[in-house]
Amino acid sequence: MSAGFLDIDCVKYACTCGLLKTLQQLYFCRYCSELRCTFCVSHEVDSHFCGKCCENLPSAEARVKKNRCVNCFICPSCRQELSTRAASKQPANPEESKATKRTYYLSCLCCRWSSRDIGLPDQTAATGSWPKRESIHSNRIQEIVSMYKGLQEKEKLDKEFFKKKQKEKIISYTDKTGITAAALRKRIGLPEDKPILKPKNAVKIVTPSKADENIDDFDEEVLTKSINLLEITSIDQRLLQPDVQPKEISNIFPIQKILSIKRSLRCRRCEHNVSKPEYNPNSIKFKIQLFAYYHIPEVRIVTVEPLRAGQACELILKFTNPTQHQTTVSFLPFDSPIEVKEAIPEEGAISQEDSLEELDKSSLTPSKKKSSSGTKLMSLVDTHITLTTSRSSARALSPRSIAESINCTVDIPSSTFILPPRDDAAEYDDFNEVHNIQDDKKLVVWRKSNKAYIKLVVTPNEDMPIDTTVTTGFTMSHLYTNTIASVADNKKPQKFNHNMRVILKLGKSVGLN
Amino acid sequence: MELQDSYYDKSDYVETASGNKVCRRTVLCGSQNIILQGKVIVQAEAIIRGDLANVRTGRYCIISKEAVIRPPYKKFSKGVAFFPLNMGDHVYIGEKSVVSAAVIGNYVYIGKNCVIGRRCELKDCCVIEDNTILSPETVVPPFSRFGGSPGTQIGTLPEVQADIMVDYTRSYYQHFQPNKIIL
Amino acid sequence: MPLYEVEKSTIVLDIGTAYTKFGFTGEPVPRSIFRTQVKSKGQLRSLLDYQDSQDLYDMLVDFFHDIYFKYALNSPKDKPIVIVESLLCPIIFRESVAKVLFKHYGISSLLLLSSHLVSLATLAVETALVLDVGYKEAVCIPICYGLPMINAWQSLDLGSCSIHRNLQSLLYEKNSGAESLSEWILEDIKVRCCFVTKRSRAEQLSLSKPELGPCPEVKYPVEGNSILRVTGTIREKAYEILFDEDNDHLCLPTMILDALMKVNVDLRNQLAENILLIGGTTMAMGFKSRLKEELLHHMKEERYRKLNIKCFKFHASPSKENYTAWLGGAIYGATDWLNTKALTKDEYFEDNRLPDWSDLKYNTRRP
Amino acid sequence: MSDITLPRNNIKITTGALVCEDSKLRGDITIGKDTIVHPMATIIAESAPIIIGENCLIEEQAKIVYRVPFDRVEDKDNIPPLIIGSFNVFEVGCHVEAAKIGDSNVFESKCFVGNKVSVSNGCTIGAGCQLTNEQELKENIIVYGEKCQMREGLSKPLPQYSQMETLMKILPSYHHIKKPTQKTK
Repeated sequence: MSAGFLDIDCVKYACTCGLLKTLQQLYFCRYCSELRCTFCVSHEVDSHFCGKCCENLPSAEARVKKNRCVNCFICPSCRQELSTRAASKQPANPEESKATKRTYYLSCLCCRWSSRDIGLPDQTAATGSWPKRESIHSNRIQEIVSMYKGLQEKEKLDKEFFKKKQKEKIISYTDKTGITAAALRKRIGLPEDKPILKPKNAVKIVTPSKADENIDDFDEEVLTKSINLLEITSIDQRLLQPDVQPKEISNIFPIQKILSIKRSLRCRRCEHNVSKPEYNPNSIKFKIQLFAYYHIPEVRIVTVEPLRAGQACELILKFTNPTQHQTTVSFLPFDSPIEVKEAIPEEGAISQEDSLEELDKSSLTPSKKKSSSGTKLMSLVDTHITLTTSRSSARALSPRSIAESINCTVDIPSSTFILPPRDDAAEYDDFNEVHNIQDDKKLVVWRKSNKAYIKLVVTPNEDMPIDTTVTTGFTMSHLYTNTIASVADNKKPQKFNHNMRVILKLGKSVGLN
Repeated sequence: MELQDSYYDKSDYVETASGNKVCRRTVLCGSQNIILQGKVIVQAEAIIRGDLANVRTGRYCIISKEAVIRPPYKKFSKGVAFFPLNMGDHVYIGEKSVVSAAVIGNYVYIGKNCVIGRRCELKDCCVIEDNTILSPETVVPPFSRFGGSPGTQIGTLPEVQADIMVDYTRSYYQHFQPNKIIL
Repeated sequence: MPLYEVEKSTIVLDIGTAYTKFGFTGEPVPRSIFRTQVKSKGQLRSLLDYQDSQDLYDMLVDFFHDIYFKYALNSPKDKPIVIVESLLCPIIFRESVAKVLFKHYGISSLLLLSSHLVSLATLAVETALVLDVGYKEAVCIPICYGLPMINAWQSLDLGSCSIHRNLQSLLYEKNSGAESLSEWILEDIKVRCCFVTKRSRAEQLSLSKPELGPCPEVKYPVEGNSILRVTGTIREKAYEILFDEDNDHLCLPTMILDALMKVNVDLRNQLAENILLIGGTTMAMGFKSRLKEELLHHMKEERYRKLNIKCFKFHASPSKENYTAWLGGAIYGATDWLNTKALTKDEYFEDNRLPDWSDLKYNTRRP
Repeated sequence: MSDITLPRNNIKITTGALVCEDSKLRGDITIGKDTIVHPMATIIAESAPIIIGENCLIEEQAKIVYRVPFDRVEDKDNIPPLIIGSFNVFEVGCHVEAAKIGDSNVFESKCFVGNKVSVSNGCTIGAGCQLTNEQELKENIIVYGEKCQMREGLSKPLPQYSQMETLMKILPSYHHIKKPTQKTK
């Protein structure tokens, strides 16, 4: 379906990184004045919560709990969440207690598996008391880990000592191959080298594993006994418990639910957040919400005449201004250059007036150049922020070309139109308000509050076969009012034109009449 | 794509003062227990089981054809009780879906042909894709998209999902117009 | 585990062709084992099914996104990661992994470990012959005193994939419509019904008129609308593809023997008595005993006469075979290697590529 | 719809059963004691009578259809009645055409059970599961999920006594109820 209820997939915007996204999926970094998408921002874990009980866990606690919820379990049979069910048990001796004792068991409401299926006794508390299983090998592995740790420490000490003794370079295999020096000596038949530096605490060497000649992993019974598929686990059920990987359904065990996260998104260039959610798992509000949907005019296809190869047809688009500021929209050809604002613009290069002037290209210096020193000055459009780290240059992703071919041309109108600011009250106003906007009647068909219906003429390519998806596009330029600087420095809000490519999928082409 | 107008037969629908549009061919059991907050559309052959317990919708809810809204029951040691079913604002329920949830938040989209099991909790801003079967008592966290049988999380939603749903349900309501053809 | 150690634990990944093993350093068991696939372009795709490097890059971005935000629940930035890889990992794959991790996710360092080598850590031994039977291929490498004997390595396209193909054609003989079975169902039939039979039975079954009765048949229901007959013969023969010699007279057991032929005479017996089997396919019932049977059988052949090995011994690692390599990575990753041997971000960005063991540039000491 | 003309309606409702007037019953149907039929439920006895046992719960939009069994196409006249046992639950929107239905089965929402399936006792057919091929469900089988995975349950699903008790109280105050036609045997 993929949000098919709105069919918003037919209008896509090209993100600064070159990927095509719907407006709803895009972010708008107000500091860089650029579109961003989930691909080209960096994601960070904001908070941990359990998707079932919707409780928050502090990150440190989540880590200790191995990212699993203490109270919620999933079904080892079908992975659905298990419900805790209460059972009342009559006390064996009625005099012991008056009230019936409540016990709890886990039950799956999808496949009807329950903790009683594997003979797990009911618990007296509703949560938190289910037994945990430890890997049977954990002690042995812990020993091995500490042995290797110790050996490496010792080796390090030895090496340091060696370095002091020998000034000349010797080729050491140990660096490249990872074998210990001791092993190498043994391999080439040298006597064990005596440690020159007495290690302070001797490493406890674990007994190496012994290989066995007798193996018995074949069960004769399988040749004669017919198997019941319902008693054998599937591979998915086995892998849910990597330590045991039970073969029989009677050995599966409830599994603690993995936590979910809320994440915040950060612009890679200026390191400002573009999205930061509220802490409460149930909240749908955001502390920071620089979503393109709130900043960039939305384009929607209203109607399109039947598309025939080589014939001009009429396309009606609806433009909506989501901001509190009036904007002017104009059209440019699809492949007109778009400033990738990774350059150092000169003061005043950004037009303060409502003009369509583009940035003086000569003032742009490509910054993608990699300096040999590894450190590079990065200047942003918003010249208040400058970063002098090699890291951010490394983290900035190089944009790719747009992976969509255009097979339909748009007659780019020369006139522009105005979109008034959004007015929430207008939603409840049923009257057609009077507006005194002078419109190019050829361009603007109809308008209401912050919306305008625009008529464009498109021509699918001559040689297009019938039933081809017709794709067209243009560059939309709109006047953007940035209020960020004004808040910080009490300046007037910055106004400049922001350009972006919009790609429209108009539908399938049809035959001649 | 901008929504196109969809037309209904004027004689077939009842429009209330608060803007609810309810088809005459729906089955509203125990209608005194059903509260539609306003601008709600209930389409043909939908069943709302107000007889079992109260059903309350928010504003701008759309209940499509043949959908069943059925308050869930819960077992207690002393019998069974049916629980009220509350639905938030801007909720869409697709055709032929059976909804027996305990809570449906705001801005929830339920596709066609879904089964929302007993006492599921659909939090604000979630999408249940077409043909999803949610097992009873499933919790659907905000901004998650569920699908499959049994339903599991298959994706996340954009942060502006609330606005998308507001826009969708509003324009659905605005485009849901009586038939203009006069015989 | 003390809190400060939990704090420091690092992600360990073993990206297999079929399954990815994910967990943290110093832990005895992977946290999760899941299919190596991502949702890309509207469908679930195996990570190894990439079209070109751009496609692979995009899939890897999604794949690691899941790893970090669905399983590890950790921000990747400025953190190290340990990846266990096969020596035969395609260069495009490892380069793309490094590019995604360093460029897209901004990790601080990457420790790449060879799966065969690190598996030995789980045993605390330094010499063993490691046979990895995974999904696509089987790779056998002898390791002596911690050094992989690269010159002796053997590899064949034998693994789950070939078993599935074999099973499919066997099923097709008995059931119409079996050619459209999904990989998932084939795997499920293999896991739940099939086993590695004994050598004597296998010989009988391959005759036109076997003298022994097959094991009981299983009726396998497929998605509620049809039922597959998995006959006893199919159950026993599915795995035979691993032990049948191909046109070059090669099969799983001969790989081990050929590898032994290529190592120093003094080491042969020691290696034969230290065999470690890793990879999910080796977990099949009867696999190990059959392999031993086959090894002894092939020893009688003329070509292996000079090996002069009397017995083969097998190790049991403190793990399940399908995550032994991962466990080795988790052990190594818990040590100081993570700081000393890992490739750091700065080193990576120096020339934007990974050091490769086969590249001379990285095998000579820099002045 | 098939070309077979439906037999005349002959609905027998045993005392104690609760059948809402809004339900759609066609053909020769006997409804046992304490069985509840919700409004908008559909039961069609197309080829032969349907006899529903005691304490069954048939919810709205549930559809029970008895067509000519697939192995009986030639012999149309001597088709045995479909006997549905007791304590069966037919949830909202299920579609059951099974040839045999025992006791204590649960047909969950929107499941489909074809006419080649025979259901024994204590089975649960999960929501949305489509069972079409010829098979016999053994006792206490649970079918669930997209791929119709099967499991063997520990015990039969519990009878819904308490829910039915509540429904017996609620439903008559909101719906017209069909009058019983038969006394309890």
